[in-house]
Amino acid sequence: MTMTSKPRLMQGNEACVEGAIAAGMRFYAGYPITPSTEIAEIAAERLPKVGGKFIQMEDEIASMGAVIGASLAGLKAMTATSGPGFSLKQENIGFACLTEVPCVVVDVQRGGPSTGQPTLPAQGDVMQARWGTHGDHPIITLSPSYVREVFDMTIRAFNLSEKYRVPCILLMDEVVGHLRERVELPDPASIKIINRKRPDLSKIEYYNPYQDYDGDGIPPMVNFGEGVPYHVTGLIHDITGFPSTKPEVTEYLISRLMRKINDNLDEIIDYEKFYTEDSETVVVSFGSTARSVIRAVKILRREGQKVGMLRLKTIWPFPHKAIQELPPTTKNIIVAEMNFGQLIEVVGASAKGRFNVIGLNKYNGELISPDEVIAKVREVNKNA
Amino acid sequence: MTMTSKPRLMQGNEACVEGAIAAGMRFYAGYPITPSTEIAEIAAERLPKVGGKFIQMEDEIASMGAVIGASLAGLKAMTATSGPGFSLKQENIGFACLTEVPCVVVDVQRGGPSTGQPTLPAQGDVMQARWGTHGDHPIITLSPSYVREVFDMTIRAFNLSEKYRVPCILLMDEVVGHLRERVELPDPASIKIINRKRPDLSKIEYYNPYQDYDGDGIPPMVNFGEGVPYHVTGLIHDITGFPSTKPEVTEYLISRLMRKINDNLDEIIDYEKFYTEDSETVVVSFGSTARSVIRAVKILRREGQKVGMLRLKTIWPFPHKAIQELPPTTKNIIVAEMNFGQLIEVVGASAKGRFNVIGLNKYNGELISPDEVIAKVREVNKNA
Amino acid sequence: MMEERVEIRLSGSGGQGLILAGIILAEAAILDGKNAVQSQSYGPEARGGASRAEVVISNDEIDYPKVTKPQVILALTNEALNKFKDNLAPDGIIIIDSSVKKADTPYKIVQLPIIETARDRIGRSMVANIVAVGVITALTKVVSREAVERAILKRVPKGTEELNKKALYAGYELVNQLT
Amino acid sequence: MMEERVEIRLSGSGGQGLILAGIILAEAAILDGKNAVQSQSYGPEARGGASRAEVVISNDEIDYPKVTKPQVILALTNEALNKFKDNLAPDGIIIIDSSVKKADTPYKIVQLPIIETARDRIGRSMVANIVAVGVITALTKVVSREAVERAILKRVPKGTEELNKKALYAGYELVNQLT
Amino acid sequence: MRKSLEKYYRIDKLPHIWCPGCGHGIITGAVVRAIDNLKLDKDKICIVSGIGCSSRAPGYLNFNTLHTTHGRALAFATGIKLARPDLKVIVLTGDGDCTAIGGNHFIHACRRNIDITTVVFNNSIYGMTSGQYSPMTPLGAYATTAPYGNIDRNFDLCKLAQASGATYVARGTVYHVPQLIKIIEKALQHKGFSVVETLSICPTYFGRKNKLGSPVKMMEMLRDNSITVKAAEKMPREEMVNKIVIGEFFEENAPEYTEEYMKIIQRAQGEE
Amino acid sequence: MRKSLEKYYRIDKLPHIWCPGCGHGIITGAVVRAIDNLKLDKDKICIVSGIGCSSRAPGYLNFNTLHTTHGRALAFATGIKLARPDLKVIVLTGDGDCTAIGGNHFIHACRRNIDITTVVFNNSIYGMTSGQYSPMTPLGAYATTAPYGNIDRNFDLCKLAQASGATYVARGTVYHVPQLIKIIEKALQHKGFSVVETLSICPTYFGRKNKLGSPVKMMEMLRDNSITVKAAEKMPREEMVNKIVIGEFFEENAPEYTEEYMKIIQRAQGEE
Amino acid sequence: MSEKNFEIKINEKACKRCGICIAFCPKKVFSSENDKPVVVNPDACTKCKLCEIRCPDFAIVVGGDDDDDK
Amino acid sequence: MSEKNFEIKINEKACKRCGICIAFCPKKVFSSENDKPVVVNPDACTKCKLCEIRCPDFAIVVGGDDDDDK
Ligand SMILES: Cc1ncc(C[n+]2csc(CCOP(=O)(O)OP(=O)(O)O)c2C)c(N)n1
Ligand SMILES: Cc1ncc(C[n+]2csc(CCOP(=O)(O)OP(=O)(O)O)c2C)c(N)n1
Ligand code: SF4
Ligand code: SF4
Ligand code: SF4
Ligand code: SF4
Ligand code: SF4
Ligand code: SF4
Ligand SMILES: [Mg+2]
Ligand SMILES: [Mg+2]
Repeated sequence: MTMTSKPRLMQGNEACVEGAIAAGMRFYAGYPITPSTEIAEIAAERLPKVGGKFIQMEDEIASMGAVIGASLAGLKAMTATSGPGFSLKQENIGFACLTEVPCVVVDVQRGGPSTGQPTLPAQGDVMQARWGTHGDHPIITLSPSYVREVFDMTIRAFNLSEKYRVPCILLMDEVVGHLRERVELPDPASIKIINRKRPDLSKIEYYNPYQDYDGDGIPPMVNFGEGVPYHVTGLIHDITGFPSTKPEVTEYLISRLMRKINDNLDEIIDYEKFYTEDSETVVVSFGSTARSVIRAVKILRREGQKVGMLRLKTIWPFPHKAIQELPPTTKNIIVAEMNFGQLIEVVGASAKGRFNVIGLNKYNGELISPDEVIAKVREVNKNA
Repeated sequence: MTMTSKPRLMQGNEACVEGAIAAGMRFYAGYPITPSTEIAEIAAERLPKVGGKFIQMEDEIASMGAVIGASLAGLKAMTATSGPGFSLKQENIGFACLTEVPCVVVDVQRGGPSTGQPTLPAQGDVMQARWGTHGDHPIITLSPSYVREVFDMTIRAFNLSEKYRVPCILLMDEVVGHLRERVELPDPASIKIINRKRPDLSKIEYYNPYQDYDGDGIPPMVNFGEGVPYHVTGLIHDITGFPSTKPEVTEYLISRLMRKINDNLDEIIDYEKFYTEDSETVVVSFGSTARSVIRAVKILRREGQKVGMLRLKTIWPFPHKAIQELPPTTKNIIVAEMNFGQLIEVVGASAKGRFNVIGLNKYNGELISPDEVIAKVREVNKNA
Repeated sequence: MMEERVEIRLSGSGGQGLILAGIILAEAAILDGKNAVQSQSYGPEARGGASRAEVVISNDEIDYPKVTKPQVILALTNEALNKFKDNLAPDGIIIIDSSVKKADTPYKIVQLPIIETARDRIGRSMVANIVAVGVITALTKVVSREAVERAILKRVPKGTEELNKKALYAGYELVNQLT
Repeated sequence: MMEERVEIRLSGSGGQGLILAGIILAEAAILDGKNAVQSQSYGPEARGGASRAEVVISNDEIDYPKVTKPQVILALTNEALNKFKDNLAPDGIIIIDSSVKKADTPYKIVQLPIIETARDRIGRSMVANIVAVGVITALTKVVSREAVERAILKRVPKGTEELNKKALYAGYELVNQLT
Repeated sequence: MRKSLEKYYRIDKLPHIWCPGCGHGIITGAVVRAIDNLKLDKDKICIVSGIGCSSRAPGYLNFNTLHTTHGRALAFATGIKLARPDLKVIVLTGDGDCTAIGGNHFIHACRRNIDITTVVFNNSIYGMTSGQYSPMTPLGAYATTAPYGNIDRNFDLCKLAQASGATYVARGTVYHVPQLIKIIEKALQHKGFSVVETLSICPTYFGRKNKLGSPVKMMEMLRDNSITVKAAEKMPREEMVNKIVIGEFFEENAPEYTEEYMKIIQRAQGEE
Repeated sequence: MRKSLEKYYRIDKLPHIWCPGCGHGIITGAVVRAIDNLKLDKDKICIVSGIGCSSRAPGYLNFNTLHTTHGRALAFATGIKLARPDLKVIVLTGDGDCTAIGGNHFIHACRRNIDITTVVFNNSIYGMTSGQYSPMTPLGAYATTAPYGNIDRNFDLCKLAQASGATYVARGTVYHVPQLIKIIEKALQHKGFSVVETLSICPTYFGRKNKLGSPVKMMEMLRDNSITVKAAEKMPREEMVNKIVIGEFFEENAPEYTEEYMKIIQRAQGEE
Repeated sequence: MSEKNFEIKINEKACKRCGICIAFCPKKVFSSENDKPVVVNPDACTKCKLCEIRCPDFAIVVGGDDDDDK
Repeated sequence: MSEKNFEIKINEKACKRCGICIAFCPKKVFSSENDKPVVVNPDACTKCKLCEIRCPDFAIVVGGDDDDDK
């Protein structure tokens, strides 16, 4: 993307709304909750200016429902929340997964569990983003580290959601959400926008809303009110959209939902490697924590320590390959997260015993500092 | 436990209520949902007979809230639900985790995601049981395979919940919940009941509801209405029960919550090994699926195949040690689950590359059959 | 024909009381000192269409609780017969109601007027399930006669004990008339 | 005193407009062509007690966005001074309001009547934050005078531009009088 | 099925799943006839439901249909309507779906006066899950979770709707179908949030548990216990016990939500 | 603080977190005085709240206090009350907590007529999250999420409570404190579900966003716009616009939930 | 509408034998045969169509398929 | 109650200077000093205690600590 806007100071939550509008969001339903509230407030002000709709619903469950309804009716739709609200949205997120309704759900993480620490940062919802709703389901989760990245990633969240017809979670944290940072926004014309795939109705005799016409696992989508009546249900359904309890229908549907994601890992997964070519120790991180890691790695490299960083931009589907493709020099992986140890289990499964996997965890309401990363790396390298 | 009752035919859901009442449950709040509904129906009939209370709330969120309220007021309390309702309960489950209010939550799993397959079995909520609510939190999850085990495990769920002041999830599946099976119930006098630890108020000058008086991480509990006023909040709190944003308070609280579980793995974790002494392949399983595995192992052993089974009765905290302590003969682990592959990731993390971890997954609404287990074991052994 | 493990599938449509029949057979087996499990399959949510109850009886532990190759199938509707007729244990038998159209199957079929007997002889079509229990018991001896009688008395609504006993006997008689 | 990375902490109590002051400093730095981030800390939910804004300015990428060893601290309350006085960069300075009681610290303290100036000279205690911005800018030159003026005009409510400009200048003057 | 109505149904999905004598089919038929009578544009109709026997209705109807999660139909419907105000949005829901788990969405949709027509299939029970009491089950009635008789008082749904802000509120029954069709027509024509509570019958669970007899018996009860709003006004309180008051309760012209939102858009765009 | 009242407070937690002039402190004080006037057994009182500025009140009060999740106070309270009917259960909640996310629990608690007293701190805004509109925000008012003026109509909470089944319903304000204390006393003495809506003031958000001036100005508005139920009855409709009707709206004797449940227990045990 | 066009059609496959049409036809046009409704008295029919709109299974059409239903 | 026992106490630490007591005392007993309420006219006080019950910060006690509040 080419930079054209003047540099300006922008808050992470604001960048999220701007990115969403740039991506084509024209519907927002939400319920305020710290530290995501600014997203609702800015959406309320900005959306009607571009002809879009904002509604504050009675709770998070309703917000998620309204977002799905609006998306089915043809508008790109988003909601934003934080931990307690994210828990409440889970049932309807599962509905969107199964019915393949594109939508973006922002979770600006705060300290948990329960009401927890509303104004303090944490990264404690990272496993919930994957497993929060019941049953097997596909999901995409992205996690930005910079305000500018919030803008870009919100667009990407919409693009992936529209393309794969799957809810996309933008997993921010309080630090990134509330941070104001210098950003230069790209020329709107340069932004790549993906819209949901539409069927060529002239070529289709009868539109089956869940038929994999193109063999890519993604059924083309007609919006409600476009003259093609069809049925959408949260029950397991066949290609016609109607419920079925046949084992083969269930198996096919669940497999297809998973395949949409699993067949496209290369496109969906994004990460940043930093000094990993020859690193003995690699720090895996995401969100605001990654910024501390970068600083620490810069400092340690100046000291000559062989340390690198793997910053996960896509968290789910998990970038197993990125872990497995770390160079043979790498012996240790430190997983730095603002939680009691969540992603570390998944990294552990990836590592398959090849790496020594160590956690750097902080769960006291404060961002992990570069010093803490440095200390941990030194400790690990000493022990090695 | 000594057997004394005459053998009788009992449904899994019924055994759950009977176990709960034997454990001392005197409060049930719920909202009906297939395939857990019988638990509510039987509780409605049984509880008033023993002087207990049943209430059908307006939804699952309210049910979970009422259960926590009743437990704080001194009654052992339970709720039961299935996938969609389990998703809705998550926010308040997190509240119970943080405020350390004992309670039992039954999830009789059905096909998911979303409304899914209401009448068909699945084991798709196993990761949700661990990660369904936001933020770091402790949780115990048990999973029964037999109707008699439902009875015993419900008692154990209450005992563990009361002892550790943590919500305990009884993760059933439709097969076990709806199965009627021959059971002989133990003499009530022989059943070991654990009640929440109480402070010796005569020895305490001022009761701090969250003070670790005994150094075991478990604060003794006074019930509401016993003349000792105190405060309970879902915010991070210090030992007095009042909110605090101090980093050291947050860190201490979260660590203590986790320590309650992590320091007592040996007591909490329960599993059954079957023919694992010399097994080359071990099938890891739980719930109704384990019954197919047992049958398959019996048949395969007759053929001389070196196969064993590890049946997880405690799912969370995960029995890593049980995996790691499999004998040196073991090369392959097959994780058999009625889902797209959930626990397999956790087994993978345990295995650390030592074992070849293979999934046997079925997600079509049918129980995995012994034949399928047999075929998988043969395939794995052939490849090995 | 009692083997280590006997599998029975009772199939028909909702409202025919097949689940109760399954429960009675399982309970009778327990009264006989055996092991037994009973399961069922439901339509979408809790209603409609086909209904099915399954019973496994054994002297041993019952691991896998579902029926795969039943020794006995009861089919009270055409749909049920056609769905299940091709999947029995080698020596399995299929019991069908007279209202059901016989179909091709490698297994032995026994056809008896179960529903008619209930409706016309006992006067309540509702007790066809108990007539069927009588038929199955008489034909297969999977459970003892006293056990099944006790199981019925335990499970049927108060006031209908005599009616149900009559239905059970009627089932026995149907089989006796066969031989 | 401009280094590669300058960290500024503005501390006091809620309602003193410190967050706006932080935003203005950060925005001014951007207008100067530098990189800047601004963050803040909140009380429980969104209200009450102590308030704190932090700004990091750099010519480089800003990785870690939080302030650890600030070069500049503004403390408008005793509480704020005591909390933060012992943790600065080696050459750091602490700016305190005249209403604040000086405290022991190894760092240089500059005391100025910021709140009083706003209240008595400008006539609106509300603009003490802008007076403070003037003081910081004059004292440390972290941002240019024009940039900070433009940043103020962009961020303050319409109709209050002149008032705020006056406040800014008053801040400069306070520093000028020092030397 | 009458030929002229076939286009409104998904004929291939019939016969429906409902039990013999279930009132839900009657209400579904009445909705279709009301739509037909008004000659509404079929393609612009969107029918939304939650979960329940009643909520199965949209599956049989040949429109844009959405079978959501239990209790949430109105939340989804609100999203659809606000996104596409030109669509006619109809919510078909059960007493459990609408007033138990969905109660909050119901009162808030009433409050906003968003242009949605809600038809509540009230059979006084959770039919789909086999007969638990609902917030509309009468005091003293039996249900699987009320084995000793129900002590939960029931809502007066029409009162609740009106107090929450609905601007058209009426009640019908599956016995009084001609009136029901007229009421639904009026609701569909009303600008704003309209509620039609319809007393349905569930012979399978509510009927059996309460020994009410056949569907015919249950229909007779509806016939014999119903009185019109006008008659009710004159009736002494004591006699009102167990009476079902049917007819129109409330009608008001008030600003409609999506129209008000269009004004917001104009204001926002004008301000720039 | 008056010595005789100190025992009701957690003195060490004061001064409270609320902003200068926030009405929530006035309501909290009124609740304490009502309790004191009635000489209720302190140890048998349990105070439950959700999340919000208002919901912080229990933290300052020296009883069994429970600060639950947002909107769920009444669900938890129902569990406590049914488990221990001898406890006096009081719910302190905000307009957002009670009528937005908590709306369903509110109408169902009303419907069950469970013996809980609910005091709603209605400041017409979400205070804690810094000023978004609530279901009680008047039409046209400004809020951070209503930058162009609010188009959501507000509930009449007292009407809603009554229509849902509450058996004592009254409204007070933080200006009319002597009356408020009396109303709360009556609510506490009432057997069944009682609701006291109290108009509070949020100078920080609602006041600022709507340019209402100082806390004193906002109190004056409450004073000048309030009329009694009796006066309202006689007033022509046009004049009622923007008026706050205060006083008792409804009082009824009806079977209370936990008492009815005790009868269930008797019945169940008798049947054995 | 001409007389000869007129008929009362019951779709046997759709009918679930609930008995509602039989019980509530004001003119007793139907009678019950094993719970199945049978038109026994077509001449009495006033074409009020109550049976049609009350049939839960859309199984009755009164007055011919193409008859205007209004 | 004897005269000498009587006082109007304002807890300065608790007071957040909202001005409510000053504005609404029916007898204008308080005046404002930098927004701080000061008792300037104690003799006019009728002990109606409106100031006490309206103070959002529990900062006022009228009539002496041990005075019966009823
Ligand atoms: C979250 C959730 N909770 C519970 C259920 C189970 N459930 C399905 S339908 C239903 C009640 C339906 O009652 P009602 O709306 O009155 O419809 P009816 O079947 O009586 O027509 C319930 C409790 C569910 N599907 N989802
Ligand atoms: C599930 C959930 N959603 C949202 C929030 C954020 N939140 C906290 S308080 C509140 C509103 C409080 O408003 P009200 O009840 O009126 O209380 P007030 O602060 O105005 O006294 C909100 C939206 C939350 N804590 N939890
Ligand atoms: S269970 Fe009741 S509501 Fe459901 S289809 Fe049958 S009769 Fe109708
Ligand atoms: S924000 Fe409003 S409601 Fe909250 S404490 Fe301040 S004045 Fe009170
Ligand atoms: S009303 Fe309909 S379903 Fe019922 S008996 Fe008559 S035709 Fe059959
Ligand atoms: S149209 Fe009227 S009169 Fe004719 S059969 Fe039907 S109900 Fe009877
Ligand atoms: S009312 Fe209370 S807080 Fe307000 S000024 Fe008076 S004493 Fe101070
Ligand atoms: S008691 Fe009454 S008269 Fe006396 S100071 Fe207070 S408000 Fe004024
Ligand atoms: Mg119903
Ligand atoms: Mg409020």
